[in-house]
Amino acid sequence: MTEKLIFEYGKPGRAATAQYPGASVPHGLPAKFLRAAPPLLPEVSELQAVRHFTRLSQLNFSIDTQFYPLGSCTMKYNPRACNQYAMLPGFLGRHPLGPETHGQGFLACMFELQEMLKEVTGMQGVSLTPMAGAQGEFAGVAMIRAYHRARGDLERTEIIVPDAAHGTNPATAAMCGCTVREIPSTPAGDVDLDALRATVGPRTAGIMLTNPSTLGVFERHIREVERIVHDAGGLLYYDGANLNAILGKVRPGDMGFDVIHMNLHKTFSTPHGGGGPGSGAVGVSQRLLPFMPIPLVGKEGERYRWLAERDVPQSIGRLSGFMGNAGVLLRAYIYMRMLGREGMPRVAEYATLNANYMMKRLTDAGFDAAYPGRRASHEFIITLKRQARTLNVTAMDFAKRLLDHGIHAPTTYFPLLVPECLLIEPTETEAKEDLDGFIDAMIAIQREAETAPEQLKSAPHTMPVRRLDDLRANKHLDLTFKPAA
Amino acid sequence: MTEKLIFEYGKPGRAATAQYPGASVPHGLPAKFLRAAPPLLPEVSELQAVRHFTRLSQLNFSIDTQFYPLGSCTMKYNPRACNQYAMLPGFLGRHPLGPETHGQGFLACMFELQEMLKEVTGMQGVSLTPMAGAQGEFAGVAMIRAYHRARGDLERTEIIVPDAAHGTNPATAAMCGCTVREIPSTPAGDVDLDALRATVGPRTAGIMLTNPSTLGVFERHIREVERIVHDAGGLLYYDGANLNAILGKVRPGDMGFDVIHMNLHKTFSTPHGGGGPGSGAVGVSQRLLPFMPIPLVGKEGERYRWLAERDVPQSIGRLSGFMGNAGVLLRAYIYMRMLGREGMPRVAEYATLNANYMMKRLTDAGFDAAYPGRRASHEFIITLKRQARTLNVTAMDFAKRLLDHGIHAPTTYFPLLVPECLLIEPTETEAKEDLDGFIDAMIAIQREAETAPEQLKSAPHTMPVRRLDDLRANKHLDLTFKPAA
Amino acid sequence: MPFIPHTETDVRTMLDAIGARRIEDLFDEIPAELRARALTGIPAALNEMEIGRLMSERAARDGQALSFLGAGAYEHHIPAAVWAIVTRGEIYSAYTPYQAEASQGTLQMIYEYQTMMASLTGLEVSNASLYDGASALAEAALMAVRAHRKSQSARILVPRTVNPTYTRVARAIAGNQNLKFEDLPYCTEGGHTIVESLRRYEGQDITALVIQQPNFFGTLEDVDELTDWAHRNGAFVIAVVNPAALGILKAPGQWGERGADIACGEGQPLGVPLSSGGPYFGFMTTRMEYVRQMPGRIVGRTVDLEGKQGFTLTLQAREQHIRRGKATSNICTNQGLLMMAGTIHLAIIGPQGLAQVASTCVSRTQALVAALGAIKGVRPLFSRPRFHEAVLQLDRPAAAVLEQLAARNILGGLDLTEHYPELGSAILVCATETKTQGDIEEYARALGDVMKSVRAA
Amino acid sequence: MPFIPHTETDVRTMLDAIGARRIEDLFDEIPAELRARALTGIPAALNEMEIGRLMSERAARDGQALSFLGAGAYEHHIPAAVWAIVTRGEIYSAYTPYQAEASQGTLQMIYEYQTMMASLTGLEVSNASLYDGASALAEAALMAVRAHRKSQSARILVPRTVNPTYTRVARAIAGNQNLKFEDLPYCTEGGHTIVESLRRYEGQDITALVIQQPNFFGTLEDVDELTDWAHRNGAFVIAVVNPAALGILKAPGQWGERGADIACGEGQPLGVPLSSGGPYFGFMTTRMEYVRQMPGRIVGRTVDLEGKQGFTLTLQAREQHIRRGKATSNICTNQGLLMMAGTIHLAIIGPQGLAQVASTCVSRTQALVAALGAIKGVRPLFSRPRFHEAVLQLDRPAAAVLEQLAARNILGGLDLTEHYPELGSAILVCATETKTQGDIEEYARALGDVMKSVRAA
Ligand SMILES: Cc1ncc(COP(=O)(O)O)c(C=O)c1O
Ligand SMILES: Cc1ncc(COP(=O)(O)O)c(C=O)c1O
Repeated sequence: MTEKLIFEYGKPGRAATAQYPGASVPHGLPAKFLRAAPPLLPEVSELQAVRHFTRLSQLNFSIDTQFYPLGSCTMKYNPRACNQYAMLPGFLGRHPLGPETHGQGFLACMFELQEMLKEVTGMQGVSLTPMAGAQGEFAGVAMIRAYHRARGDLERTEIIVPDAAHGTNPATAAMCGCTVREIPSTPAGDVDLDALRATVGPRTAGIMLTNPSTLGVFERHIREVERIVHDAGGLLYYDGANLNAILGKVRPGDMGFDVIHMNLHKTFSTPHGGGGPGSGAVGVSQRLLPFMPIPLVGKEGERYRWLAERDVPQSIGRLSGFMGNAGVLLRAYIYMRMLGREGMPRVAEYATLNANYMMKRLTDAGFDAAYPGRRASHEFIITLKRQARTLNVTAMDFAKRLLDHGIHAPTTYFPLLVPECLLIEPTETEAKEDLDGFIDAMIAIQREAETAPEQLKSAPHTMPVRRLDDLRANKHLDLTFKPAA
Repeated sequence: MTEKLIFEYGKPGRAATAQYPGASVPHGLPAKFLRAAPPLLPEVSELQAVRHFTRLSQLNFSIDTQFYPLGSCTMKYNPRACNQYAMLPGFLGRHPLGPETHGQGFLACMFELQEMLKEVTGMQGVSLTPMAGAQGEFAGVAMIRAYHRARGDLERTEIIVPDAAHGTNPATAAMCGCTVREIPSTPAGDVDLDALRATVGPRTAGIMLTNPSTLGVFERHIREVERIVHDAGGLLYYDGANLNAILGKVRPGDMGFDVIHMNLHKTFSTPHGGGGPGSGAVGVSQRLLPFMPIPLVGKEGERYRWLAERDVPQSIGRLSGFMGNAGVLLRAYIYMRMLGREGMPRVAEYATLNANYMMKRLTDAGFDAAYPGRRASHEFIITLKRQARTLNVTAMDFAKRLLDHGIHAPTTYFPLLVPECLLIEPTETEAKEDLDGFIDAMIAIQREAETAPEQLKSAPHTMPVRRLDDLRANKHLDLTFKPAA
Repeated sequence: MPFIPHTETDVRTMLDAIGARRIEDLFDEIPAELRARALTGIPAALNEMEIGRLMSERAARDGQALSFLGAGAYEHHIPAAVWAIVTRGEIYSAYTPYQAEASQGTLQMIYEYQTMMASLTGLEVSNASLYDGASALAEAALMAVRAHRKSQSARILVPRTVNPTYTRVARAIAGNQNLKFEDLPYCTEGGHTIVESLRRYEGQDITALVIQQPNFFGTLEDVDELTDWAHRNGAFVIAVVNPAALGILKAPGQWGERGADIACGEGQPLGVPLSSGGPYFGFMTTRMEYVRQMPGRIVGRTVDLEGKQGFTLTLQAREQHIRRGKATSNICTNQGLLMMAGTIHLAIIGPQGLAQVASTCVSRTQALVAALGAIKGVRPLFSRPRFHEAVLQLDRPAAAVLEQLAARNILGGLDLTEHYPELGSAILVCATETKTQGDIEEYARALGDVMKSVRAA
Repeated sequence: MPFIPHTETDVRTMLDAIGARRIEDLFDEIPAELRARALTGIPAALNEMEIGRLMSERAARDGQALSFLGAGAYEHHIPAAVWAIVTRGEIYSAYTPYQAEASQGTLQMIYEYQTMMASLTGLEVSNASLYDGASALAEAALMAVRAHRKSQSARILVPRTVNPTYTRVARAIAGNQNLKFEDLPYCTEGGHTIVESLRRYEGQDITALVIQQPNFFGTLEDVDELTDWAHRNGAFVIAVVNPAALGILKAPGQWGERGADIACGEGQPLGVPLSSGGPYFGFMTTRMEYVRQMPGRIVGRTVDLEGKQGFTLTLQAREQHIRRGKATSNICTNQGLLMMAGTIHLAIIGPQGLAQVASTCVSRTQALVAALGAIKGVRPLFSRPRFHEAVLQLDRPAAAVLEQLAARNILGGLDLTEHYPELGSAILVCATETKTQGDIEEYARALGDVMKSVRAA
């Protein structure tokens, strides 16, 4: 089960000519503007292309084919309806600069999506334009900076980030020209309040928090955190990657956050597409309203219209060529309408039920929870530190061996502060049988680790390739195909 | 790589409720009309259903994933455009009994399809209603009978069928209440003219011929056959399953046939869908025009309209609830428009080139062609009689072993008159490399047959299941799942 | 060259291997005088972009009207997942699963389908589809003649409440084997078939009685009484049923004391779009004792040589490729893709969902009849309980009324004048779960207007 | 419960295992006073049928106008196979390929993509996509600042012929790290950037010069001269290119004597529908020597422990999940699905096809300019050769003209007044291969009418 490179199917002169626009027309452009040699693109028939990419697709694990409990990624079922209706010809064909008269249907969806996201987060305004979580974070931190700047508070350039934070948090702070101040977590998984108190000050722009955190637990002292940061003059940023855990149960706005991004590709189930696209819509409290990234969608009477530079003069500006990932937003809109008000809290409830069930069953089976005294949120961490020490098998070995059981591995080695960790997020759309299947697989692998550890260390055994040499990939960079001359 | 039955994923009370039409409404129907117990349908989540059927699909070979040289079946590339445009909401949503005013776009396609099929076959009229080749055959023989009957020639109830004919030919004749008279082929693969002369007579309704025949050769004496049958008062039926071989090269109408069916799912590349649907549109000569199955599409000025009972009073009638497999016809229409007049003969040319190339290379490699002195049409036969005798391996063993090479087996054991045969049809959409891959596989298998025949006899080895026990399937009928009580 | 992968070098190499000079030489066995001229009647090729635009324009031209048409093809919601899956290449572009080991996906789906259809109809075995509902009735009649060894007459009684197109198709197909389809009248009061009308056939050799439930008028037949009459009088019962209705209606296998012998019908309501009439799929189920008389493909569960479960085509000795002139039918290519769409549809909608769809159809139709029946000049016919269709008598010409409705983009129903002239000006209307209260009101409003503007005949 | 598979028994069993009484108990660590009330602002759930109808109505309402809009998003034909494949579950519903062995499909596609983009732009390495063209320019500027170790200024020269939205986005993103984007004027005669305008920067520390080809006006820049100027003056060259245009236009890697250092742009013209502006994908390529400064994911070819070829994410030390605050960018989720659509698009269309698309765009636009330029009051601006866009000056207010065209369902172009007030009333028009001669004539006819009916300002 390997597949040649598409270039290896090619032959000079072979082509899918049904795709050609018509008779070749001379364009008459001067030679100095033209390319000297044709690019290295495949020269294949349409059937060869279809066959190649269809076969390639079969080499992937995916939600549609496997249980995929990748912590922090919320790999839940992507309803097919969201795709079908977002891909109606009327939506696909609409030019982004088309007049509002020719976009009322689309704009209505976007306006209502803004409203729904406000309601579900408890924020006062929403901008849909950020194209992924990290860009949402960027928008958020940029707004925090703009806010302080607008008040003449130019010193506030420090962003506080807990050690459990996702890498995008510190990276974003840096991208916004801020300094990162990292604070530790307590052994129970909460923010270390003393450290926080010691860190805040007149340079504090704000804090970025994920709640529940990436440790899979709810930050119990969130009120206290809020008070400390706000009292110090900083603002609170909410990383919404884990919103699935608390949807309809508790709202970031009610917790006192000033700005949040949502990963619509997680909580609102738009597909991950093997890496993207996503959408990192941001929500803000009253004081950040003037700074929201544009465009926004407004409503005047019965007409929807874009709000842009003129309407939001203090905006941090535009983050994309047009309005963000419109097609992703349509999918999220459809999903939210299908959940409805009653469906939102259900998401959190069953995601949490699944996570707590798995955590309990796994710890009963002898695995170590990283935060054993705590409730799991929608995810939880198993640490294999003990197995690494006693059996010399790593979290990576467990992960690779799970693939042989037809299960995608959980997130490994994140968060960084828990050694040999597996961050497990089942999501609410998986059935108890699938959770049980995972638990059985873990038990079987544990037994194997004790009796035949080489099976783990050389896993996977049933994938299209055996374990890959990452070091070599890094050292001998082979990033493009070079045809034999 | 096996997959449970969908029922085994079910649990009472589990359901994909987003698909429910709404709050349950009491229907108030009297109990005597109602079912006592709910049917045995899966009770699964939408994700479980998607995952199950997606995984099942991966267990199949298909054109989109493998070379599929299944003789007589014309497994060529099914252009994705045909599917995409035939599935536009406007086409999918149209009710078959909708008024003509609300179907001019659809009817225009159907009318033009009739016209194109007339041109490409040289016939005088075309009816699109038969839903597969066999139903086209039925329509054809029924028209032949109606023709004789209309002339008061009531004795003509015999249908002559060469021994090479596809099973649907004699089966159709029987279905039309006719008697089948089988005639032999000559060793060179032509119709035995003497036998034909001896068979025709006042009871002859007609002859059913495939040309090129299922032996993979063109019937060289077609003019003579035509004369003999017509002189005897019979009509000529053309089984169009092999039309791909001669598209734009020679037309059945010009050969003197009175009626033909086309397999649009072969020649015009509509997908086979794991068994169907197809379309067996029929074309007729002048004398059969009054008998065509209805409805037809007519054009008056700029408007298209249905022609039905009133317009075609002598019609053999209706063969389907509405107008046949409309969606298949749309796909064939799109394909034909993309080929255009210049593309039609190209189909025959490259299909024939591929077949002759494979036949030559295989015979060079030591395989026996069933008709070695002849040109291959778009397909050809290899007989493994010798291997069966000397090595005790069968055509079926070769077929099963080809699967392990990632190639779908050719048609086996058809036509019936050639022992241990493989009927190989590469089609025009396969590249030389794929043909070479097949040839290499055959050579490898031959070598294996000589050195390690048990590898063949126990093949396949790499499929989701090993060789299946067909006898047991026949003896211990297990045709439905019965849940454990 | 669209869809042809050959380079000039390929062609050269291949011709050299064959020993031919030109591709043309490969056609040298065809008599020269027969060779075709250029196909001038066929337009020049369009590229994909051009055909895409043409088709989009044509599809858009036909619009999407608000439709209350039924009469054998029904607008139902189809889960998006259904067609996303069946159009996957591995399903869409596979052939009939002759090579079982390389077709387990298709085969297992058929086995699952057979299980669902058998249970839905209350019978034991199902085939893997026939062409459509109408031709399935023809096949069922032929099968009854084969299976019913005691009957010699080949007389099939068909109530006039059976879809009249089905009867026409059955005649066109099975008439060639001298089957005789004889009409049975219906009760003009109830819109159903009454057992009394059968009395005159008692003592005669009748091969089978056809019962459609719900019948063409949408009303419910007394299936128990009719079935028992048939069995008492030595006739088979062929049930023609709407599989969506079987979410709530009694399964044919439970009709009367012994149940129907053969059930068949149109699978379209299960996940298949209307698409101008096809492709749909016919289904057929029966008792195990008649399985060898059943037409069409059948899949069985078996084991491989390691004892592992697998699926394969079975009982092929019934089929044309083995039995040729003696096969149970000439069918070869069937409607596999649609049958698989139906399977996925049923799997997703589930038993409760199907029941909900069916009940919603009933109540929507009740609402429709109430709304339209309140209009002056509109009279609902037939007193019996209905499924999701109803006959309305109009005091103006149906054709003119429907035409004016269509001009307002409402497809008001089917004109029954051709098939049932005795009903006067009458139309058959249908409301499935896709029709909202708002739709029904819109129709009622439009019909109210139109009834005023069309002149009485 | 849509999308939730739990039965009541499941819930009971699971709670028992956990030792909780109710699901609610699992939220007991959340301070009670924070708990949310019912989300009354969110409408009640719609089922799939209802949302399907709503969306169909909304999509239909926006119609399908005849569009001559470009300005960064271009209507091209997309082979049907592209989206049939990328919406397959195995591609569509997979995550970033962290588990390489279970993600070879995605990884190999990225490797193929990297190869195609590197060759198309004439550079050595490509990443696996960025968000879009505009943000890709911001990332390219940040990368130039990191990679260009000799320059300290973080000054980036941006001609006004660069898409003004791109410049705005670059400022909004990279401005936070104190990058300075400085405008360069354009030649009002030719519509391009002239080397003379750069003279005043000679001797200064300039980090990079941005060159867009074709530029925002659709005209072609003297890329060789500009590139050589930049390199002579110690500045990097960032090329912003339309990948479809690269079917015929000189690859950035071949610009001038040494070629551009970084190429980036909007991938949308390669197989991505317009869809109101996204999701699209940004691309970026560069020389091998700068690969460690490149943002975004990169895939490398390696071997498995049996020596078999395989693909994996590589150079991850550049990325946020490893390097955190010191990463090359904060990007994590990218635009993978669109990048794969682009890959399949390029594979199907091939080198000749892409060249044909590009040439057809050029000649269609020539025809469009000729047809519109012949209308009284319409004056094509700029004398330089064009790709597929052109600026037209009107003697009436552009907004009113465009509005009246829209009322006739023609989207006539982009009003340039906001971004280029100095051009007076001017619009940017575009014709790709999707526009036929008939379309152009239809536009010309409509514009002719509209120019008569709109009053001069
Ligand atoms: C906790 C957390 N924050 C932020 C992000 C970044 O979101 P995105 O990948 O959409 O940029 C992720 C995504 O993996 C995450 O898990
Ligand atoms: C020669 C020949 N005739 C007739 C048929 C019957 O066509 P269909 O399967 O469409 O009914 C076939 C199909 O396999 C065939 O190969």
